[in-house]
Amino acid sequence: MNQIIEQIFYIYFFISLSILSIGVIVSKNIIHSAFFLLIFLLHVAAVFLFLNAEFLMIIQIIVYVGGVLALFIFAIMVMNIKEELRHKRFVRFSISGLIAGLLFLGILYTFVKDVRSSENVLSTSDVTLLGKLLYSYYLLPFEILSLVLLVALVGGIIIARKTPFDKEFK
Amino acid sequence: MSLSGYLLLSATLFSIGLIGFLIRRDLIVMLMCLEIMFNAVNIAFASFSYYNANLIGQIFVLFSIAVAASEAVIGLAIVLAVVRNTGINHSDDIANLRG
Amino acid sequence: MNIPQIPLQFDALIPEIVLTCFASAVLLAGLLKLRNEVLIWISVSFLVGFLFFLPSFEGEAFGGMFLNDFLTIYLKLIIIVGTIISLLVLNSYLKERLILFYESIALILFSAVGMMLLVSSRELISFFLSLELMSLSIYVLVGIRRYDSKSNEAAVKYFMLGGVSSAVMLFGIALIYGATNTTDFHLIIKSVSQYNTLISIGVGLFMIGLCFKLALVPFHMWVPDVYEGAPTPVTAFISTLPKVAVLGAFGRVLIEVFKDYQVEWSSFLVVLSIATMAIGNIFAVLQRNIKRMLAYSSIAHAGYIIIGLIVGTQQGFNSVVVYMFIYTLMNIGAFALVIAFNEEDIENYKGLHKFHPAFALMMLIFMFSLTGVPPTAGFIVKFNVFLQAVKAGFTWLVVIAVIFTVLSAYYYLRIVMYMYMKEPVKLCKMVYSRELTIAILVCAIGVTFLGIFPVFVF
Amino acid sequence: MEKYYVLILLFPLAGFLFNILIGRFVSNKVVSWAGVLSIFGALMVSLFAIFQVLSGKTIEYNLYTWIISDDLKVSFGYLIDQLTAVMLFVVCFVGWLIHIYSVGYMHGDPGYSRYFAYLNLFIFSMLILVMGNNLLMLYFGWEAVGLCSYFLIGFWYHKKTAADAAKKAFIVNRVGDFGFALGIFLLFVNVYALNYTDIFSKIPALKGQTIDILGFSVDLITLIALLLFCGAIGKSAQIPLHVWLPDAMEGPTPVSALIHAATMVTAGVFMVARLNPIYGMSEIALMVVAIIGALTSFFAATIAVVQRDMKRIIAYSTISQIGYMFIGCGVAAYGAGVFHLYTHAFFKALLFMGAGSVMHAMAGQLDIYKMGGLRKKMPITYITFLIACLTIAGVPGFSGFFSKDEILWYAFASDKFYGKFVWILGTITAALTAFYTFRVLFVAFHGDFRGTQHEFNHIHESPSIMTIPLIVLAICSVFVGYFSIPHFLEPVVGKPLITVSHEREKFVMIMSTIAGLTGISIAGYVYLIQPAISKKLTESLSGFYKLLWNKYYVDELYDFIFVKPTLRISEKFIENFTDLKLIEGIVNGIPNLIYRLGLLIRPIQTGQFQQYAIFMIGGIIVFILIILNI
Amino acid sequence: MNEEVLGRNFKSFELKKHLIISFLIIILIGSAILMFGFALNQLKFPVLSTLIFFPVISASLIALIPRDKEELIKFSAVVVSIIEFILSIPLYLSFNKNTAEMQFKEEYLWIPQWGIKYSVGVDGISILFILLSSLLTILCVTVSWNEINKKIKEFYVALLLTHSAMIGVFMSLDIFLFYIFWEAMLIPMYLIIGVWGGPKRIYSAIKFFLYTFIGSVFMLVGILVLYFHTGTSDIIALTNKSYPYKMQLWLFWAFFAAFAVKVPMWPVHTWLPDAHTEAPTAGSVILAGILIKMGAYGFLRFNLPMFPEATIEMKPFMMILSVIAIIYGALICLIQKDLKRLIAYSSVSHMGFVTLGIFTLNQQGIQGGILQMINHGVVTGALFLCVGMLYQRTHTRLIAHYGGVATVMPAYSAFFMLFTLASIGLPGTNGFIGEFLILLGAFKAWKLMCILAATALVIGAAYMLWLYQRVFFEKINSEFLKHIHGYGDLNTREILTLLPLAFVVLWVGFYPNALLSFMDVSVKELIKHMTLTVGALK
Repeated sequence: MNQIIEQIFYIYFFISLSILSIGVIVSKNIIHSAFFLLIFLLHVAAVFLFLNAEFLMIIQIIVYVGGVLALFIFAIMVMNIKEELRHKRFVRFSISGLIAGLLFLGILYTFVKDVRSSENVLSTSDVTLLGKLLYSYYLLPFEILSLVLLVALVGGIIIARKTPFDKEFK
Repeated sequence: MSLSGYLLLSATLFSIGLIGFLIRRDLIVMLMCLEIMFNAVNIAFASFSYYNANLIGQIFVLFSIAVAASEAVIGLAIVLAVVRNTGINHSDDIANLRG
Repeated sequence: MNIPQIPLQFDALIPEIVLTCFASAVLLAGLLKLRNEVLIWISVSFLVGFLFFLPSFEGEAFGGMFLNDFLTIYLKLIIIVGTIISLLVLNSYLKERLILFYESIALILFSAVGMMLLVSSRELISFFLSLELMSLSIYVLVGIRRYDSKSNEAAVKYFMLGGVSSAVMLFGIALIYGATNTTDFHLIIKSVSQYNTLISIGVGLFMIGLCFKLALVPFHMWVPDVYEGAPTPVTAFISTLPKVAVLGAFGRVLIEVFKDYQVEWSSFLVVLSIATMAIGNIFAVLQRNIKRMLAYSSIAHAGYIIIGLIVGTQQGFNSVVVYMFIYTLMNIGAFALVIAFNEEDIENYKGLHKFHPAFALMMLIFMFSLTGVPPTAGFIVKFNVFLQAVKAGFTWLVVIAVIFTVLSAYYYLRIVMYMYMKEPVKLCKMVYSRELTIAILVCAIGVTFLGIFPVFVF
Repeated sequence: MEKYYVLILLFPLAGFLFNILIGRFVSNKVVSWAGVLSIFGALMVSLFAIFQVLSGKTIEYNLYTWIISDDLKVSFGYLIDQLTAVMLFVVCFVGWLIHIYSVGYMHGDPGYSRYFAYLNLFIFSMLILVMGNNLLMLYFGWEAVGLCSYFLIGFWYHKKTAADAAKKAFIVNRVGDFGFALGIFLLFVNVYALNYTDIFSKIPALKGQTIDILGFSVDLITLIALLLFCGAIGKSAQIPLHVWLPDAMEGPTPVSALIHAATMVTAGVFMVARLNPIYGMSEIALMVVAIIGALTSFFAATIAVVQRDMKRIIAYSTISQIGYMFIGCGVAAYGAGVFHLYTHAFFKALLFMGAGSVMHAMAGQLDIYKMGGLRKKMPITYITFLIACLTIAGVPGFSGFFSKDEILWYAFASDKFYGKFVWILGTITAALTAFYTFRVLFVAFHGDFRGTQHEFNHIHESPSIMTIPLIVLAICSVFVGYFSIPHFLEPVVGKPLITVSHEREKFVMIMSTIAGLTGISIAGYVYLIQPAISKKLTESLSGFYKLLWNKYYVDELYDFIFVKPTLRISEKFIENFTDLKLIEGIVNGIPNLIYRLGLLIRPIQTGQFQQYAIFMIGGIIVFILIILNI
Repeated sequence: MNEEVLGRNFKSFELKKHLIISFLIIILIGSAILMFGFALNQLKFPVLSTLIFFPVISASLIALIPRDKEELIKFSAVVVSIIEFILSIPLYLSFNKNTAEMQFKEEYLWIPQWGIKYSVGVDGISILFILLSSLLTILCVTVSWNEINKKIKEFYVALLLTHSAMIGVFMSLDIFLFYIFWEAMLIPMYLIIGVWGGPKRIYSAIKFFLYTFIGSVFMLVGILVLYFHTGTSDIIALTNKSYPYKMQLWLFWAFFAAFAVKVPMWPVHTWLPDAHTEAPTAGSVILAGILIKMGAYGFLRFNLPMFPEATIEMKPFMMILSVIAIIYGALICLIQKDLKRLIAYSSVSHMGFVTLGIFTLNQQGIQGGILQMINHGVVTGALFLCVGMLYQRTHTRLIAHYGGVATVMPAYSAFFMLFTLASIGLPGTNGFIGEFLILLGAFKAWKLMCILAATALVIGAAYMLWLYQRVFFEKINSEFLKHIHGYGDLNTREILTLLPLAFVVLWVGFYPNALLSFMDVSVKELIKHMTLTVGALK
């Protein structure tokens, strides 16, 4: 019974995620693709839920939807890109790109399809364990991550900010 | 539902993101495709951690989310600079350096 | 699932910590308006001091998640030396085109931190993160002249392709993790002993990061564009140190962790190395812009270097590391001279010897060293790598390599020929500066001295 | 005592060094004294040596070891025996006279000191040639005299003809020496010695050995002998390498007298005589020597009959006379050959110097048909010239008669099957010789002058410094014949064996005398009594005449066979095709190819980074395919 | 006109005082140093290292002289080179001819990680080249006196560095060191050709560099294999080891690639005419005198002793190549229109003789080969010097522009004649001894090859004498007279430059044992070693 529901949901997610991601790619208007992305991210969060990773779901929603996506939309607004009518969405050589991607998929498929796993699946996850692990064993990566974020911050500011003497270099 | 199913899902999404990255002209959409790819990888991590009963995967997902976010920041900043500077926001218009 | 209790000893990590603090301090130093030279000299002198107390921190940290042994220390020394020279190179350039100098210094330092962490991290997560730390700061550095369309273009290209490569690499890591259930190399070593397709594919995708950063064909195509577009000191920086770090880290992982899969990756790398030598050299012959030329030459050098990795032995890896050291000196020196001459078009190098004999001589030294002609150090390290290859029975590969070396001689000599044998077309206005001169001298003297007394390289 | 004979070499060498180094800065008088005295010194010392030899002992002395390498050990030493003694006398004495003569002849020439330097150097090298005690020294002298003749033929180098002649002489000689050197090698690798005495002691062991060349097995000694004889052919201007000698007349006349008549050109004969133990052991070699000698003497004589240039006529007669000497050697009568060499040295030098004095008088005019009636103007020259003609014509009583008769007799009497044949040819040649020499005499000295009056007034007798040597030589050429060289040489060259009884010698003598006298009388009839006949003859036999006049077209033939093709091949095939097109094409083609290739694949580097990404993905796919080894 | 020509000659003979004085001073210093050198030689003083590094150091000192003090630079270069030569004389005098051992050996550990030593030494085969090199360097310096008039300082520095590298090649007893010197020599030579050369200098320089470089990288691979296989890089040790036959073949070809290009042997000779023609006089002299000897020397030092079987296997092939080179070079000389080019091709032919001699593998052949190397170095070097002096006066190299030079410059033409004769191997000159020995050895080894090679005696005479006739004889070419105007015959400096070589030509011609005795034992040892090794392998 449980199996069947899982099956159904799995199929749903598969189809919907694919459609959504494709929507991100094909939609004419950038805002539209941003919204497709939003829904896509939410679905991914839901998939996490199915994989007994509630914490990840939360993070996914907070960071991506709350952070990244907002960033995207801001960026789009800042650039206020005027969408001329019937502008080309794809590059000239899109066919070759498509083929390359499909080949890649095919390759992945060839070995992904028969991956076996051990029987004992992850029981309900507890966040405290995650936290403990994060702050004891994975302390070093955590610190490095802080540096990564710092660099991202600084870099983002450096490159994106408008300085008074930008003009004279134009 | 089996591990291979979820891996298949992630592979599919990854490839779709890749295709999008390869064929779409708008820089911002390309960044979005990058995000899609990262998410695909996250799904793979999560599914591994689920089916192998091992939390490290989830931790990795945390980190990769953060990295993806910071990548997005830098990427957007660069794209912003480009658009500010040259008014170009299409990938195939950026081809002055070649040969 | 229980958590392994690990002692939180991190004294092996102190150098990184110190450097991080210093980088942040530099970032803050932007508030008090120091002159570039002051800042540069402060950081340089700090780093020089740093050089001396770095070697004393051998050992492990975080239960072997972070390892600091002789090899990593050697790599870190290379990185620090490179950083010092690139900082010296940076200065004059900053003076020239008023860009935000303290951020760039800070970013260079941050990426140096990333490299140091990268070479000594023994665990996939920190590995990935430090790689990202390095790359992100370099993306920013490349695009730092944001009012310059070339710089923008370079940044976009580098960032986008880098993003794809890191995504792919992350996928590979995921596969490895999935197959081994751990991210700790020590545990991975235990569990990779029996063959597993997942792991081999994982290793493959994981190596893409290496191939991309090292610019092996066909992952090389961003290199000429980015090197040309980026500010020249940054080019000098990114053409050398990231390669050092990446090679150090990945090479070690491949040789120590995935040694059971050597058949796969080395056979792949053989193909790549031949393709790289071919493409790099052939394209370099065609270039008119010296930065592009050097870019292709660095691609070709990656081809030679990889041979040492293909061998798959410890000595092979050591020879690679040594090669990287000399390569760093040569390349930074060459780019520094490009800054000094303030010229990118090779045509304008004609007759430079007339006006700047000393600099021309330096250029000559670097060019012959890049070609690998004795008595320069470029020859010694090439000899070393080839020797390892011959030992492992890759003589045919060495033969191919030396043939391409001859081809490379053609375009390196062209520069010498222009400088010494042609009549000048235009008098290029030099960018003189104390720091720049010092940097060039250090590189030149290093290259020649180590060529004559190779003892000190090993 | 023996070591002092090195002075024979040192005197001329000193003279050479003095004249070449300092000669330019001192007056001509000093130069000529240095030149003449040095030769005189050599002559004196060599007379001592000759007396030693006459007392029956041979002198051999090694100065120092020249080359040592493994089994090759050559020493720089000299050997003076009867043969050498004869040559010494000829070289030094005639050389000395010619030096004296030159003082007058070359008077006022800008290259005066250079001339004497070369002349001394020549004497030096000629002495090395004759005195050396091993083959390598012989070769040394051999090449050195060739060099000197090169210098002296090209003495007036600003004349293209002279320069050409000099070059031609040297190169043709080199062709001969090519064979000579190979002969030396072949000899050495079989006997492992180059010293005469060792060679002669080891030679008999080689008898009957054969060597295999391209499948044919050839008798070893014959091959050695023939290869060595190649050198003789070149040096002594025998067919087919005789072409250089006539041109060599471009040089000053005393040079022609000394080098191209008396000494150098006869070196071949000397060599054959010196190596007689080798030749003596190979019938075929001897036959070749004799036949070549006979043919040369005959054809050269025929050519000489029609030439108009005085010196050329004498040159051809030289060739033909040397042919005689080779006939002598060819029938194993080396003594006779050397005897003729000896006499020939005197009368031929005399002829040349007479011609020289005529030139001196007529401002370099050489065409005999532009002369005539000179005997009134220059009596001494005329007398001496006449004596020389009589001698060469073999008129009994003169030295030429003895030597020529000796050769013809041994040819006639030898056991060789070709003996008779060469005897017939020789006798005919004797007639021809008499004819053309007296043709010269009659045309040039009798009759009346054919040139302008002004020229005629200009004619005068040469100064005494030139005439005295003429007289001396004339006297010599009459009397030297009475000293029997063959008998003197017997210890060295042995005694030729005779199959016919001595009574027949009279017959041979008479035949040759008749031949000579007929020649003279025909010449007299044609050129004195009825000069018109010669015209008629030339018209009636114009074809034959042309053939002779053009020396059987040998020069043209060589030019056509050897010179032109070589040049064409080197230019068309070797340089333009092989060097420039083929090799250079490959050398420059490879970089070119690489460059083209680069240009071809360059377009993949379009600036569009999505394509770069596509390539990356392609790389990944390939890699995974490699791993999954699909 | 002869009178005034003579008069001009007298003028040209008036001696330059300061030149003579400085020369005398140098001689004095030299003799002092000579004594000193003897003393040191007794005290086991590192002569060879001094010989190598003295020019390097002094070159770096010269580099410090300010650019405008040209006379000073030139004089110091002369002094340095002469002192170098004098330093090399004790080598010659206190060399022990009775042993094939390496003498004056020095050995220091250089790269301990690889067990590579800095070890130098000379034996009978190599010592002569060192002397020759230091002699020719002096002449190169003096002949460049007026010829080089731009970047003077760099020129002399490059010249001295080339000299050091070259003698280093001949001295080094460590294969790695050998390669270092071998390649290091390319850099200054490349500059000498490319910077101070003639009109086509750049093409020639690059061609020279790449040609030789591609040869030597194959040798590098060979060295790597050798080193890996034996674990040592000491040449003596390598010589005493024996290698499997197949490996011998491969290594033979690897080394052949480098040496054949340097020599140059037939199909890979085309760099030589260009390089020789375009290089400045000093460059041509160095090239012809020493540089191309390095190839033949390499054959003697590596291919013969180390790969005897392969060598014996390849002997016929090598002899055929050599003979092709001999005849090919000679024939192509017949139709050259450019003086220097002709001499360059003639050295292809002469080096053909050298390789022929070496690969006869018998005493006479090899000794002749070595001697012929020296001779060719002296003679062709001298010829290039002569051509350089002429070119300096007329600035044309085309034979057609000359004629009647002998009338105008008698002393010059006398020298030229002497060297011409030496180059066509006339007895009494050194050329004869070398060619005679080589041909004798070849005759022992393979008669046909000897016969073919001997034809070059004729062709050689033909082209050299024809050249001489066209340049020196016949009418004075108006073209030439126009150029020559103002210059006379050789001046004292030039005569002093040519005199030593002329002396060597005659000295060796009349007393070759002076040199033959040096190599005698070593060559015997070499042949014995080869036969023994082959026997052992059989």
